[in-house]
Amino acid sequence: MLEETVLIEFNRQIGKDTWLMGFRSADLASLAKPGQFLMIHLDRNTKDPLLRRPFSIHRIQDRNQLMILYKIVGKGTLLLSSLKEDDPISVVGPLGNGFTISGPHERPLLIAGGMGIAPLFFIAQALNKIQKHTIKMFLGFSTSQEVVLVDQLKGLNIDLSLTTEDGSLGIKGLVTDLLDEYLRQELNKKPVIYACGPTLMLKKVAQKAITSNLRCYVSLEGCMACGLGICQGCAVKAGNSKDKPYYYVCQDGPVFSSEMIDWRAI
Amino acid sequence: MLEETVLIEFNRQIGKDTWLMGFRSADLASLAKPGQFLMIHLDRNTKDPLLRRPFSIHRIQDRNQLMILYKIVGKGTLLLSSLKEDDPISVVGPLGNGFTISGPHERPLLIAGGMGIAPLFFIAQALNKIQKHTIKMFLGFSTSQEVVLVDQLKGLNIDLSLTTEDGSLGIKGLVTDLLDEYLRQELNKKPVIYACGPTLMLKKVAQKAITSNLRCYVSLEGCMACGLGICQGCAVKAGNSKDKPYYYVCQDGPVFSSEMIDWRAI
Amino acid sequence: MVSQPDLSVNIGGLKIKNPVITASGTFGYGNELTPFYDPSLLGAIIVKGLSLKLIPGNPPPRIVETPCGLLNAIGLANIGIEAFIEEKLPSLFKNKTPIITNIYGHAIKEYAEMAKRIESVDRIAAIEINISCPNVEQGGMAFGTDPDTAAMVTDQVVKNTTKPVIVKLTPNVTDISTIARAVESAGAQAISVTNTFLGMSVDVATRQPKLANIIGGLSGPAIKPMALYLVHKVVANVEIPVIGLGGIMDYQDALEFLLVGASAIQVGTANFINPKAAIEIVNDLTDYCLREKISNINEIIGGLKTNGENHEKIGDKKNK
Amino acid sequence: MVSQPDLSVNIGGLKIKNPVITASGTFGYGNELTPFYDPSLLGAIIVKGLSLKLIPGNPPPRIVETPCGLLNAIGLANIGIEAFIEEKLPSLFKNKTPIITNIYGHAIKEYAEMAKRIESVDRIAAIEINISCPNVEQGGMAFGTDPDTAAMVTDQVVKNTTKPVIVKLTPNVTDISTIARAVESAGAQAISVTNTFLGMSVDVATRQPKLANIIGGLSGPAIKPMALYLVHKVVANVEIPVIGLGGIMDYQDALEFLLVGASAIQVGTANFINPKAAIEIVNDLTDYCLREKISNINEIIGGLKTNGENHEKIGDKKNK
Ligand SMILES: Cc1cc2nc3c(=O)[nH]c(=O)nc-3n(C[C@H](O)[C@H](O)[C@H](O)COP(=O)(O)OP(=O)(O)OC[C@H]3O[C@@H](n4cnc5c(N)ncnc54)[C@H](O)[C@@H]3O)c2cc1C
Ligand SMILES: Cc1cc2nc3c(=O)[nH]c(=O)nc-3n(C[C@H](O)[C@H](O)[C@H](O)COP(=O)(O)OP(=O)(O)OC[C@H]3O[C@@H](n4cnc5c(N)ncnc54)[C@H](O)[C@@H]3O)c2cc1C
Ligand SMILES: Cc1cc2nc3c(=O)[nH]c(=O)nc-3n(C[C@H](O)[C@H](O)[C@H](O)COP(=O)(O)O)c2cc1C
Ligand SMILES: Cc1cc2nc3c(=O)[nH]c(=O)nc-3n(C[C@H](O)[C@H](O)[C@H](O)COP(=O)(O)O)c2cc1C
Ligand code: FES
Ligand code: FES
Repeated sequence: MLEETVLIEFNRQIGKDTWLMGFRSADLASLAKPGQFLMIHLDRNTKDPLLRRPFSIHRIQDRNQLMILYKIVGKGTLLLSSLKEDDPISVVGPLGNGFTISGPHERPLLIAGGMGIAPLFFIAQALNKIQKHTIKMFLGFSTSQEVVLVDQLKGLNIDLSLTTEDGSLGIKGLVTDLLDEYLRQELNKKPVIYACGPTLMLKKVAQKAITSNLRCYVSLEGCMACGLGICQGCAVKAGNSKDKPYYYVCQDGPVFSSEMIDWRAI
Repeated sequence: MLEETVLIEFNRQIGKDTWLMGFRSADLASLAKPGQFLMIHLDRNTKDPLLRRPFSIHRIQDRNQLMILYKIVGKGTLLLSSLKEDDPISVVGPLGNGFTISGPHERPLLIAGGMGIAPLFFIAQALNKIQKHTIKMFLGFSTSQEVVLVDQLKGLNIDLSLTTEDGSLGIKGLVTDLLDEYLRQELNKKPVIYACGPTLMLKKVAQKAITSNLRCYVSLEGCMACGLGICQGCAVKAGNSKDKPYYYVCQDGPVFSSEMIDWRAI
Repeated sequence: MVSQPDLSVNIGGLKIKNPVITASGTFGYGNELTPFYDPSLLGAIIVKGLSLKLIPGNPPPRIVETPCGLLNAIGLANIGIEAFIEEKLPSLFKNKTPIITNIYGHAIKEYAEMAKRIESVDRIAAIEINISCPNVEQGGMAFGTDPDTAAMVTDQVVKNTTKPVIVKLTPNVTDISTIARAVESAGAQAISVTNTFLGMSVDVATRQPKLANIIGGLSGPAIKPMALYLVHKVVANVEIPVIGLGGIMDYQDALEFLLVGASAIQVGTANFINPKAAIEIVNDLTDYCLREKISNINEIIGGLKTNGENHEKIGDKKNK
Repeated sequence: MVSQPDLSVNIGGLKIKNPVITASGTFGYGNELTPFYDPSLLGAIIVKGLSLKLIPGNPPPRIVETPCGLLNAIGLANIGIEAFIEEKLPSLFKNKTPIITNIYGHAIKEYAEMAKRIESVDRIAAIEINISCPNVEQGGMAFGTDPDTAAMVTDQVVKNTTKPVIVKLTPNVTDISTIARAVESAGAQAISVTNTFLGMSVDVATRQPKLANIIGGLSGPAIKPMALYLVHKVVANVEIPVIGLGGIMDYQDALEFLLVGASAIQVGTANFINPKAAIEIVNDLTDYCLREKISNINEIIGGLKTNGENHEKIGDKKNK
């Protein structure tokens, strides 16, 4: 865990409101595990936006280049998108626990909704190196203009099924529809699920995994002030623990095994 | 008086912490008089800095290009300097009264300290067109690195004396030293003084003008929230008026005849 | 064709065509911003706070910017009520858009006297009482910090006018509900929440306060969460309409105040930053209603969705 | 060679090597930020507010950003005083840098009981009392809003410990001087000003409050001018040292508080934005003193230059 001011190497739009940013830091890259995240401060001469913003580590390249994939949803991300090559940003990380990577004989099933693809790309990279079975992935967006990274994912030797809500590309529907279908037919394959995306999507996936008795890791989001375990802002209701009523997404997560969370509270 | 979002045409450093910015607006240019100012909002996706910042109209060119000359002194001006060609800024203006231009037979004496040159350049342009006598100017900076615009001023056919406080260029000392010297020798020429610069410099100039019985116009600064006469923030103590205890720099000024101000209150 | 939404609201008997009002002290004497738009398009205009006689105001510096805020110590500078009525009022727009005068005094009888004077002026539609100023008869604490004093000021104004009386509360109190209920009982037809928060700022280089007056009032986006909380609290504690203000910069901010129950809103500091702020809020609220298929703005007022349970923490009297 | 400036200050008997302290609730249990720097380089550490028993805290969302501010409703979540002493304290840095516990209760006897427990723990150097929380025995108004209640809490803690007692005031009161004088009389050795300001925020899209708890406490740069004013006011009204906090992001902000008379400062929200904020303030204050040829930081404390006259408006008791 460290704080470093890095210079932006590139920052470009790759889809509707979707941007890819890269910067170099050998230290951060050597520490980073799939599923971990960074807290980024725009370090401009302004206190508005005030807080750092959390972003998953999307990809690591050449052992020292880190990338984040982000969507413009508010003022912080809008400001981020206005930054140019060589602009400095302060990065704190890597933060959080990261994914527990399954053994070489398991059958990983990756489920990503929208920007949920950001951390899943990194885990796909990692799984790709060790996995015997093909990695299956369900990737959903709301519309074709938002679809990104399909070619790169195929390059990772992934068996990819794409959905869009409006049917403008791939299968019409939600990624969770694909999951239902898949489990109806191939539940016996006992896939290990890795999921990231909107909270309600994760809830569906997790509840499905619990009832189907499958191992399932979800990467949650939460409102974060610090990312460091000091503000207790990022609470999420614990599903199983008696003396730990809340988990903190930044410290105990962002990756949780599905049964750890009290999904009714979400 | 209007509000317009203009695109920056250029924004470049021309001296130590000193920048020149240009943008086009036929409407603003057609209304602008020397001595008037603009309230500029950086219109980014931030509320910090919150308020507009006032800048004198420095120059008008081609009937539709306006320039401001500014110094980086805090976060607003720092942010301003980070803007690039084609970035939008919102401009309100032209504001304030502007200088009363002397008749063709008067002898104008322009006195500028530091960024005080910003509005005086515009008045020099205007005087140059109508004046019979040479325009005299005393221009002071603290050090040679800050000196800007000397060539352009000479191009306007101005008899220019330059001072720096550290003597690194021109005469060592303050512009007010030059004024003392000049008035000792040429008081009989009855120059009409136009001055802009740090408040204490203006105080010296104004008091000198008053005791020497010379017409003198000073362009004052003041802390401004609106620039429009609605906040009453930019008060300056009136020197002569009974029922008007304060003038408002944005409305009654920024240019004042020296006897209008209560200089003891400054 | 879609019909225009009805934005009109009723502020204690004063019906205004839309809920956007200018805040006192941030809109001059009413026509300074006419180069930018026609102020009669707004719901109402509240002009600069007026006192019985001209007040010169504080020495400069009177304002300083703070993070997302503006600290001011204008010192209630104004030309006096008589000069306003004689010199400014006649030149203001002539249509029916209400003009509201904001008044303050240093003693209760000054408030009463001003109310009497205003009563005879047809063009003034309502009176907003500023009770955030020091009560010189009682040690200088602001009128608005004590429920009894606040009620007495209100009572004296109400007794001397037939026009709607709006009391503008100060946020610098332990329990704003008590003050709100006191002025309601004293006859106020509406309440404005909030005036500025006390603050100061120091210039580290000179080691001097940045304001000549040392202390000032904080306004702008920085105070919005606090203002919103106070509005929510007052709404839950009185029956009369509440006008919300504090840091409103755009229509989304305005909607936050309407949702917590403000019947109208005032635009203050925003006028300085964007001279068209108030009229843009009117237009954007209209567009919002069209987009969201809201035919009457009253559908939004108080429309905050809470799970009831927590709502109780704020107020006990009213249940929406 | 220039000698290092003396940054040490005395907080009601607690001598600390520099005036930079971490604010409760913004520094975890004390060692979370060790990856970034050695916390024992700070003047003192105030840990997360502790209660007698574990408190789960509020449901999420617990935080929301506002203009230049942070609104939180953590709900005082903590592991309880016993777990802190048993599990967290032993692993904290071992040198002499004071560790201060911030405590709160829902009834006066809970405060007393915690003071007793802490008295037996050598490693804890002082107690900061949070009186901004609701007094369930008295209708839920915060202990800190009434001078008598504030004094009673203080008295009970002081009676049960020999360690210095710091009382942390709430800003949500009409007259903070009264509360400050009350806790001073009750035996407090120092006063911290200020805790957070009440606020709320609404999500216009969902029409719901952004915090599950509806109401939260505002911190960060937005509150700095108000916090500074309150510190200035309290300093003028008590003899005991005042610790200033509220929106301090860098050493210049810290200097503003020292100049108005704070004997030390706390760094809160800034820790979230820049994990090195507190240590950078220590280093930058050192550099500042060297640059300005200040050999002892006490030369700055209370060094605000005013023209006297206006100064009186704030306090009457003390003259610097
Ligand atoms: C561990 C973690 C990893 C993340 N990784 C990525 C990533 O790789 N790529 C990416 O695009 N985004 C990611 N996010 C979400 C990202 O942090 C938010 O989109 C961003 O902070 C929004 O900032 P803003 O200023 O643009 O929006 P704001 O103006 O702050 O908010 C705009 C809208 O977004 C919502 N929002 C803000 N923050 C969050 C949040 N943390 N979670 C959910 N909704 C939020 C707000 O409620 C509001 O509706 C991650 C979040 C977390 C907690
Ligand atoms: C009518 C008028 C015309 C002006 N014309 C020009 C111009 O042509 N070129 C130029 O460079 N500057 C000009 N100024 C000054 C300019 O407005 C300020 O330098 C600018 O607002 C500072 O903004 P900032 O955010 O960078 O500094 P801040 O962070 O706001 O302040 C930095 C420092 O500058 C001081 N300061 C801020 N505003 C003012 C002010 N209005 N007057 C004096 N000191 C101030 C502050 O006290 C502080 O010490 C003019 C000011 C006025 C009132
Ligand atoms: C420069 C200035 C002058 C003000 N003058 C008055 C006044 O005369 N009377 C009054 O009741 N409020 C006055 N106020 C307070 C505003 O009307 C408003 O209550 C406050 O600024 C909060 O709203 P805002 O954040 O939208 O500005 C003034 C505020 C400012 C910034
Ligand atoms: C997330 C968070 C948690 C806090 N928890 C406590 C607490 O447990 N006890 C306490 O006395 N103050 C608590 N505070 C208040 C801070 O200690 C401090 O008084 C306040 O944030 C103002 O300072 P700042 O603006 O520097 O943050 C908390 C503040 C925040 C933001
Ligand atoms: S974000 Fe602060 S504890 Fe998790
Ligand atoms: S700056 Fe607002 S009145 Fe002059």
